[in-house]
Amino acid sequence: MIALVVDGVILGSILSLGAVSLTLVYGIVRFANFAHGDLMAVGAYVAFFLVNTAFVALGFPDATFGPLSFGLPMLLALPVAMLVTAGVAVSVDRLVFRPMRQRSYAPVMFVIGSLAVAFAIRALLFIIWGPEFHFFTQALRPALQLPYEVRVKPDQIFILLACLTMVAGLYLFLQRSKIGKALRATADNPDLARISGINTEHMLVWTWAIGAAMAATAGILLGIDAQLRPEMGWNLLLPLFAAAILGGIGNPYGALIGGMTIGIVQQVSTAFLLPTYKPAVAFVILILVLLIRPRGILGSEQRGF
Amino acid sequence: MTTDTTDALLEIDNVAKSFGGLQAVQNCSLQVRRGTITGLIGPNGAGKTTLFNLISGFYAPDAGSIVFQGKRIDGLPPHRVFHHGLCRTFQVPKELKQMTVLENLMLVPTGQAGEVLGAAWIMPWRVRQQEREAYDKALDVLEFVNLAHLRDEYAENLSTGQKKLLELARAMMTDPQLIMLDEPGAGVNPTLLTSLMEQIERLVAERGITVLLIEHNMAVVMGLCDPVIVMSNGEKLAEGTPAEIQQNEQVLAAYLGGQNR
Amino acid sequence: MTIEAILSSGILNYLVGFLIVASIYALFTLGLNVHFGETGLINFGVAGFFAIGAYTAALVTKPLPTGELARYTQQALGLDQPFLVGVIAAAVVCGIVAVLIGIPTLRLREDYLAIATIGIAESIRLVFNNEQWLANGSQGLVGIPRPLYDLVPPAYYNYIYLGIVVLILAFVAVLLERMIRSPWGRVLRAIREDEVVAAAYGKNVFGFKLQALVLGAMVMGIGGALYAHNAGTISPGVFEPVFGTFIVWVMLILGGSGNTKGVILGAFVFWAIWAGTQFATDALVPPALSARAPYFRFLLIETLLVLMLLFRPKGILGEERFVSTLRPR
Amino acid sequence: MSLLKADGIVSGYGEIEILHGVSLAVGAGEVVAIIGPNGCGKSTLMKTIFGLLEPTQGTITYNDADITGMAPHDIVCLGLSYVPQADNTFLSLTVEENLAMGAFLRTDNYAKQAEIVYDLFPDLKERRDTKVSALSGGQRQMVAMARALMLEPQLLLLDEPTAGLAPVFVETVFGQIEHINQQGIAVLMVEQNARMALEHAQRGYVLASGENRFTDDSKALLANEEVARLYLGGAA
Repeated sequence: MIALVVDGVILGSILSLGAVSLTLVYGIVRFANFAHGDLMAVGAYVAFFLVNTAFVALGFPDATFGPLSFGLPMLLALPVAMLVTAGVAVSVDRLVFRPMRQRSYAPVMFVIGSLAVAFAIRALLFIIWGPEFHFFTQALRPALQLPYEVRVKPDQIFILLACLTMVAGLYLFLQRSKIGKALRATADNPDLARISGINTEHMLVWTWAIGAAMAATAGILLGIDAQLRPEMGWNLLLPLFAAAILGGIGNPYGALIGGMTIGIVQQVSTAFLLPTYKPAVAFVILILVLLIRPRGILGSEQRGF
Repeated sequence: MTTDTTDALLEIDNVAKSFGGLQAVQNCSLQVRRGTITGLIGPNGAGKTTLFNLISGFYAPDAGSIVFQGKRIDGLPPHRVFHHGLCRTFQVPKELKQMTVLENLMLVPTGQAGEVLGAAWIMPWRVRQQEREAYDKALDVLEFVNLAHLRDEYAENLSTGQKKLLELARAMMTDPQLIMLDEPGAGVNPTLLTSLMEQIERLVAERGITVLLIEHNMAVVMGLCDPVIVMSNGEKLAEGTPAEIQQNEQVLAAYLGGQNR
Repeated sequence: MTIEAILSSGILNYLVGFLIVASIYALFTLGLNVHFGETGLINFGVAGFFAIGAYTAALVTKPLPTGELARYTQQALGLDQPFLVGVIAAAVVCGIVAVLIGIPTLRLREDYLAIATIGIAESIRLVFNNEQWLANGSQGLVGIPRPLYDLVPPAYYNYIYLGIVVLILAFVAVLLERMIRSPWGRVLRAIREDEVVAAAYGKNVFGFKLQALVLGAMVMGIGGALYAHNAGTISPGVFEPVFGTFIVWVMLILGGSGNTKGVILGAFVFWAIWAGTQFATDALVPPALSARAPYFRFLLIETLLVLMLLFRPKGILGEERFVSTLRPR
Repeated sequence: MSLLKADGIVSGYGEIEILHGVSLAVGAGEVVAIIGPNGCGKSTLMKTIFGLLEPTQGTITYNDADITGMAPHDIVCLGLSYVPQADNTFLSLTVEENLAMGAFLRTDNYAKQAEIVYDLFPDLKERRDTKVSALSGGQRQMVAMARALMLEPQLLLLDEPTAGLAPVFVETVFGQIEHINQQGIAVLMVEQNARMALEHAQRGYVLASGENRFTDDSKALLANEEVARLYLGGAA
């Protein structure tokens, strides 16, 4: 059981990273972006292409770091993948969502648009890399034996640390940097932001870029922990939304806790259920949250009818 | 300035509502007597629209009670409040954009058999008959507010002033005990304004409907309303006939600022 | 040529098969139109109701496997009931699921229903995939009986089934059209436009949303049942979101969300485009990539939807100006 | 010489024309009040000056430059700041962060200006790390004004700075406006609290039904009986 909780923390940290970025985007663009999971997949596949194809062709040494399953190529691929994914997200905003904003579409149209984008990204991944699973590496690394029969792979410790670093980095960015504060201000009161001289279109670009870069990292870390599949983003959608809603949608710090909770519950559930039921477990948590604490989660007094 | 509580249609007792630390309405007590056109005036931010939202069920009060025709209605959802016989309009027009003007009105009547799922199949005669009644009534109302020529136009294509009239026209489609009008005159041209005032008077005289209205146009308030209730800082400041209100030092102070303490 | 030769010719057979599937998709589109087109509810889980309808119909009309078959096929029940009982059961079960999903989500903002419907669709697929005892797991069910199968020789059977499907489609379309274009549908449309106004004028917004969700889901269930009897075999893989949900959305937007004739037209037009792209990809995609050819088609329709949303959000036909047809003219 | 000059402004929302040709001028370092009954077009005038509404007729000049129809974002750069009537603070941000947002366009270190602003609002200095949502209405109004001062404007536009405030805060706010003016900043305010506003202003404009009704020295306006009557009964 403790071992499952430990696994859950690892999964939870990846979900947290995904959910934090999902909710960050939500807070500014103000619609649920159903393509967020697929941005994670884009990041993972771009890194896969660099590490397993481009760098190999360039003759990079394939050394790994100590007990980790990857080495320098991965560390180089990470920022490139983040940039590429950010570029994808910003381009999508420019091609799809910005025209919708200019025509002041209702929020539902953005949501439908984001679903189309999600499937389009997935189709591209299928076309380029095919439907089969991919692994960053085939090499097996021995797990570390910890007390209470807990076994942890060195990769997983790296994943946990990387997620915590990213989330902490985002926290510092939002709290300390000028752009970060402006992002929070725009999420809080877009009209006043405009009056203060903040160009809100620029803020949207920043939001998509940062959200996508974080999603890309989460996707790569998931790829390191498990494997790459074109539908990995779609499968993550439910846990991501469940985590974001559990934490209070639009609230990045809540999403962190939400992600951890969903991750741990999903892993612990495998003691009783088939592991393939994990998305369904996230769905059940989501429904329970909506039933029990929808108002607390909405965080506003708006009444439903 | 005494109020006879026995014929009070709407009684608001010590109602309070705050939004994240801002006290929008506090210790607000007032009554609307049956058969009156009661005017609600006060400076911006006095809490008039918040009070409307509290009465019509869009907000639940933090404290206090709202009694309508002897029944408590505070905390009820808006559609239940409406069925108690209380109808409201919106300050910023909320037209149903992709529906025609006519259908914006035909939506309103209560007790439409056709609103039951499948009624169009089970009892088409009754639905058709009610549709005819609603249609005739809607045409009458549109005739009155000068929108009849636009009856088949999508509501989103109306001008802002016309949307404001549509807002009033929708309220006129019902037979409530109390109509609450949120700035019915804002943005309506002067000629129409005069006939609008006449129609409100007729609603009271002929159909026995009580009216509570928020208005900034003092000519409308002073010419139409009796009594006039003045709100300031979320509570009732004064109540009286237009003449009394116009001479009330406190009211003058609240509007002009200064010595209102 | 004899009549027999004409009826059994390849092209005509292809056309009949095409019309059957397009008509079934038209039913999904009609259901989604009640949800989104009329009421503004975002249902991203059409595939879920599709699956529930198909499996319910299969389990209600199939007998329990016996003898040798029972060793390879497991199913929780097999009621061996007539076709129409299966169709009705499919609708009822979908309606019940819609109630269960509507209660927690319909009072909240629109995105929550979207997420929850994706959740139900994915969870349903997982359950049918993993629970061997329920409906034979990932292998799915085969031998779903076909109605009036003994009436004509098997080669002509598709004509009979097309007749059945078109009849049901016409029945549902007429039924829905009259309901939508009555005061009931007017309330739905008012909720779609502004639920605050609907509530202020005494409409129980939650109640109407729930009715719309249930009615649309039942229509989807009927579509699922007809699919199962047409295919004769179903497995969880059929109910993937692209085929189960996404295509239906494209049809809805293409034909004209909010217009009954439009969404049926959308289903047929889209299905024709879809068939056309098959020939196109067969011709254009190099054989080495042929395994990935379907994804070129997916990419194409996804682009089509985005273009529709941006440049023609009202679709081919657009909405009828008047909701109510029962009013005097 | 006037800092801001609006000439014959016709403006409104959509097809509703609210202002039918209003003119006003504000000199450097002046405090000017716009008063008038509710619905006379005071706020519309403010929004038109700040570029949130585009006038159909008339011109607005600032420091002799034509700013008619300019975007708010560009107007801010010219030394003109605006405090809207409602929703004028970032509630989920701290006081300090609100000030930082006011200084968003500054490329230099804004700490010095922040100190100057905090000196004007000592109450806020104590609460600089508090979230605005935890502040009272009066304190929020101070945050809103402080935010607008961060770009060192020459002219501050205040839209109903005392609306919805408890009476005890009203005087404080007017006191603050006086302090701000002492720094050499001109203030143009719209107020329904007419008496207090005129007591704190040098000049006043009285609008009625979207037109200039009276323009005078504030003492003269305060003494004018017709102005008082305008509020109750004579606005049609």
